[in-house]
Amino acid sequence: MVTLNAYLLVSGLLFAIGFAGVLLRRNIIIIFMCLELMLSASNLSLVAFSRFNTVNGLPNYNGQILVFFIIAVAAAEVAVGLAIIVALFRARRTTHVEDMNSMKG
Amino acid sequence: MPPVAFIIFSVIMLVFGVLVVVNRNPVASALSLVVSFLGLAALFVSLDAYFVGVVQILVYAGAVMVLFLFIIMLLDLKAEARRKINVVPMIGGCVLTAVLVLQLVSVLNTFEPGKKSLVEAPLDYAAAAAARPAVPEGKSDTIKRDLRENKLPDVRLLGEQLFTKFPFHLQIAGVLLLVSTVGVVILSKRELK
Amino acid sequence: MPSTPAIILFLPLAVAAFVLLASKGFKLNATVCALVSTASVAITLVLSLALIFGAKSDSPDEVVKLFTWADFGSLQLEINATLDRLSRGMLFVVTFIGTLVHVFSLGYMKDDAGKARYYAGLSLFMFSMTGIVLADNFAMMFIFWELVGVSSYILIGHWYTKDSAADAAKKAFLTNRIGDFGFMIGILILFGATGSITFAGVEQGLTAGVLTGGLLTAATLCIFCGAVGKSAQFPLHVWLPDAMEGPTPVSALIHAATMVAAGVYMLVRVSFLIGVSENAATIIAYVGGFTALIAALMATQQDDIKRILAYSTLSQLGYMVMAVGLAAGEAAMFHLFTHAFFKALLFLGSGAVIYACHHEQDIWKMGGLKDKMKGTFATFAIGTAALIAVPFTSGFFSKEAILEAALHHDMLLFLCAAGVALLTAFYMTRLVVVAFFGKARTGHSDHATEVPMIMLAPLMLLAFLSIFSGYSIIADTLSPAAVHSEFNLAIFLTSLGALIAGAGGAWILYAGKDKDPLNIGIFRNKFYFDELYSVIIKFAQDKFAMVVSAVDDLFIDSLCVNGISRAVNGFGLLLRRLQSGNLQGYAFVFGLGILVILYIALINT
Amino acid sequence: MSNLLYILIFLPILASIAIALGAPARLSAIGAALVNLAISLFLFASFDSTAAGYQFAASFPVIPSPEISLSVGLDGMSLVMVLLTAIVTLCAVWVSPKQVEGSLGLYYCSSLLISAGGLGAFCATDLFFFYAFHELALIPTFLMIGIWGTGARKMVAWKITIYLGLGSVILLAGLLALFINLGGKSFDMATMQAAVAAAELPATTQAWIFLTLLIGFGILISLFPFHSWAAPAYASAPTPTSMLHAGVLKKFGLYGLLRVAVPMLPGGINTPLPLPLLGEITVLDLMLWLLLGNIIVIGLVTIAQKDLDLMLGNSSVMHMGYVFLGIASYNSIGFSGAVVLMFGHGISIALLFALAGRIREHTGTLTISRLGGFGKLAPFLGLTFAFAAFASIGLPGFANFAGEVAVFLGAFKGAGTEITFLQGATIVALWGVVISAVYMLRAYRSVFKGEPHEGATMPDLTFSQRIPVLILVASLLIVGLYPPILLDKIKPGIELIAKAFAE
Repeated sequence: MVTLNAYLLVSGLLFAIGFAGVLLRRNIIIIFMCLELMLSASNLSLVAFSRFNTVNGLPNYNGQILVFFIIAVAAAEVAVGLAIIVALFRARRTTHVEDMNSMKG
Repeated sequence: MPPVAFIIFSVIMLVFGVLVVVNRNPVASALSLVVSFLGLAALFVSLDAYFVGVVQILVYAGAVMVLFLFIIMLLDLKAEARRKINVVPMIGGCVLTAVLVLQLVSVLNTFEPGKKSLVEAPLDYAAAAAARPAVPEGKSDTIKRDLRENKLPDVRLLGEQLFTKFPFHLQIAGVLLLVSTVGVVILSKRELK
Repeated sequence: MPSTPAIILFLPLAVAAFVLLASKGFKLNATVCALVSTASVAITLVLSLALIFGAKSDSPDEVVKLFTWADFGSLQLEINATLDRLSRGMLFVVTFIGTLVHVFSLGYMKDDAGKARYYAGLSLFMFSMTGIVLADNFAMMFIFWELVGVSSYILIGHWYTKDSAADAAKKAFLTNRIGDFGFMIGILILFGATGSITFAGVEQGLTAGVLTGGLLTAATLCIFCGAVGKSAQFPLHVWLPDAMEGPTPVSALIHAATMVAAGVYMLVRVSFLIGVSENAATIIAYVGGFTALIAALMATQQDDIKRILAYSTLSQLGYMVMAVGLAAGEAAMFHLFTHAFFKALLFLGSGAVIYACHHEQDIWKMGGLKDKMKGTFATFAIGTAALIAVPFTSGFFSKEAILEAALHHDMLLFLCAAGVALLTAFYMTRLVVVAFFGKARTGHSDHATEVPMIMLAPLMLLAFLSIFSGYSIIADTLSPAAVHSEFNLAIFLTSLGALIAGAGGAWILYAGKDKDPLNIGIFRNKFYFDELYSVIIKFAQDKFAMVVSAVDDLFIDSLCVNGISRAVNGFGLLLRRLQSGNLQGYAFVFGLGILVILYIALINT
Repeated sequence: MSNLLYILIFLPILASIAIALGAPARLSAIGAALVNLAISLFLFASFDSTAAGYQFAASFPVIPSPEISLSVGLDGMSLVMVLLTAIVTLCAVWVSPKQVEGSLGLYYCSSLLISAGGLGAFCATDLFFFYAFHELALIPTFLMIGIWGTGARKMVAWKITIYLGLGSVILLAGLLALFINLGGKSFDMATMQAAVAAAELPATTQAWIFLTLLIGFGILISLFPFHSWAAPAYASAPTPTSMLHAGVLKKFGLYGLLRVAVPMLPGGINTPLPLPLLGEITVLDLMLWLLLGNIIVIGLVTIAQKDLDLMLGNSSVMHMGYVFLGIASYNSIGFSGAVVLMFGHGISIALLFALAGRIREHTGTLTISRLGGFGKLAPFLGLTFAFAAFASIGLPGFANFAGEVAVFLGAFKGAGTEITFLQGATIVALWGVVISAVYMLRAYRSVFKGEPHEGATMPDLTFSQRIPVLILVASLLIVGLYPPILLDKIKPGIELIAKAFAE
């Protein structure tokens, strides 16, 4: 049968894929998508823990509530983040992160 | 859920996750992400988290990804022109990811509680129904009723928790969404004054 | 009802404040201010006379407490009035000359734009000088000592738009400050050793022998430093001739009769100190003698009438200081008393001459004044006679006393004093002969007329006293100290010989001449002291200050302070490199950090 | 009655808030300063000069443990400082221009906040607020120099801010070390003082803390060699800021030494410390060396200055040396002298800066060689500048003289026939009296005496401009002519401090 570790492993791999995307891709929109992947990976872990730690024969819903909040925050983040990207694109005509280096000291 | 289904959905999820990263075309990446999220939602369902699974599809695969596609279309992003690949950051990123995976594996190897399977953590509706407190005369407990009927009132249970234990947090999340809405409106205005 | 000394002391201060406020704030007529000021000083003169005649011959010395100026718990600084023969007599001299000078100034400064300021300065000076005279402790003495310096600064620089006057005022003040520096050190050492600041307390401590040896000598010499500054003794004598840039009545009051004599007065006041410190006394005597000699030499070659008198003052002050050093304080005070009258007379007389010659001061541009200004000439001649010690004038008696003291103590100083007497006769005769005899050399002296009565009257009064103040009938009551020396033939002959030789020599050399037959550069240029000092000041102070300033700038500010700031800045620049602006660089570091933490937290345990 | 001190401190703050909300800037500022002066005079008049200890005390608890409370109170020394602050504030606000580039409100608010900081620091009897109020005053100083300064104002503003900030940090370290070593329970000064005897700190510990405090306070006072911020800052700052900082705020460090370091670290002053480069040296000896640096070195530096404002700035650094000498004498005469000197110097330097500011306003320069004959053009200006200059070089009749004489006498009190380093240093320091006369009279001679330069103009002060000048002159004269007016109030408090280490 499927063990908790299996879920955690899958979640971890998904996280790693997202992480690799953040590090390797130069397109800021794709980086953003990869961030969503990482968030989702953590959601999977949370749900898995919630299911495996039963309370009185039911999943521990605290974990799922955290997932709920993460999704809400992620939605807000996506909205704001994309708005920022649009504003940036208007100013710079690019979505390439290497072109966005005005923070260089 | 049998292991086969778990494996299938996991593989779908991971493969399309990889596609997100490697696709040169942002639209293809976005669509891959949708598929990856579908696989993820299936895994949620396999964990008896029906509500979260549905939300994942509705909010993520639906709303958020539409937003992404919208923006990609709006900005009219073509496939990236090939740029010179910087070798050092590339290798660095790959190594870091690999190390992360290695760490993960080694941690999971020694994680004893994680070795129990779903069978060893069965859902017990009767016990759950029994554990619920008594309700006053004249009121009925729909959750208890559902449990007695051997159904998992997933949404109700979540909602009960949310509104009894975390009402304040819920409101904060609401405010956050409001603020972000306002923020987005301001950011999207052409002329910032 | 405030006591008499309190009125004498504070009335001039009140008047000074009143004159300043009334003229500046309420535009009061300057002549009214002048009259108020003159009236106040006349009142103080009357009160001083009342003090003298009110005191019985055997009445004890007393200290009238006025108020506590500062109370530190363990130490009180008090403003008191000490009343003894010394202070009463000195008070008379100060207020008497002061009154005459005030009156004389009514004429002399009639049309001056800054008349109110002038009289405020005079009143302030009267206040300060009275304070010195009345002081019963070192702190009070020092306070008024400084105030005298201030009022002198104000009055010398009265015509402040004139560069020479402004410079002279500054020079006088700074030179005096150097003297005060020593004075203060002396006061502090005495205070530290005896724990007391009053004259009586310090004397008691010294009698008990708490302070001896080198430190006592040092303290005495430090106190003497104050007198060196104020009484313009060598090496701080350079300010006095320059101070003649002030109005002539001021020169008469401050730079001839009173303020410069304050040094001598102070030395006599603290004579208990000189009495116990023999080495210091010798040094003081020699400084006085040396000053008297060089000043007399310099006087022989000056052309400016006031400068001649200034050097003469220096020389006479040297006499007095010498007397103090020879433990003949009474002789010194006696000479101070007579000198005050005849020197004030000479200065006011020169003022009258200058006034009549439309502010011409060069004696070679005068001449023939004796017929045009008969009254002035007569009084001036009397003053000269007293100064060169013509027998039976006041100067003769007092100088005799000093010569006697010198003869008894130190032959070298006696010879020096005799030489000075000769030189005095020489340069004064030269002055009189050139300025008053012969014929007028310029239009100024040709058109000179006698000065008005308000200026002449003080001269006459002073002339009277120049002759008779040496006689015991006046000296015994009014003078701070009177000495009736036994007739000593040797001294009489010496002084007569010096007189005849000096006066005769000058008459022969100068009668009928239109320009100076002698030209001795070293005397004319005052032994190059001014030049020497300006070189010292330039190098020891200005250049040194510039060097110190540059070091301060370069070392402390540029190297230490800005150096540290540059080091910090450089470090910041270095750190700036890390801020690459590369988003993924940051993400990489971030991830690395997480891995490290995971390793430490989970695997390493 | 006891709330008066709170009113005193918070009135300027309230006035700045009112100005920020749109009240007329100049009117409100002068009004607040006038009320504050009235309150200070009332406090001064009703102060009981026979009682030791804090009067008009009030307390407002803020944090229970460690005990921090906004407690205020006055003893004679702080009373004098408060009076000084009130007088200088009124005059500084009064001489401020009616129009400035940029926000007039901010200009006046800054002056008021500096004043509030000063008042708070002098009134506070709680170590925490004592420190915090002084910090409050640094920010508006920075703003004033940075916005309205002249010359290299940005550079100077940063310099003073970083320098004073550094000093404050060192000071904070010292104060915290003191606090922890005295039990670490309460920031109340009286409680800490009471804990001194019980704590029985080792002398070396005390000496180290004293040294830290000396450096911390010393930077704020421009103690040699930490002085190089002062002259450029005063030269560059707008007139009211120079007046307030040089006149009032700088005294905070000296006040702090007398209030905190001297009584709470009785054994710290005479214990040798092994310092790098200097070898074994006591804090007292170190202080004497440094104050001689202030007096002689900076005195010579002052002589070399060619601009009036830099000269005044340096002279104010120099005169701090005398206050240090008063503290170093370690007896009640010296301490009283130090306090009176602080008052006198604060007033006289404020007056000098006010008058110099007036000249700069009109001529646009303060280079001495380009000015001349102003005594003839503007007699009132010349006369009052002379008063200020005379006061500054310590002539009798002005408050500074009383202070200086007491400082010198204090150094020799009980010296006996031995000339120790203290007495030797005093004798050397006396030469500074000559030095200060040299530069002051030279400058006065060049600027005010002689004939005016061709075509030069300098309007005299108007009636309204004369009022603050006359207030300052009058304060100098009253205290100078009759010092007991201050000394009587100071005495009990000072004797308490003197007693703290005598035991």
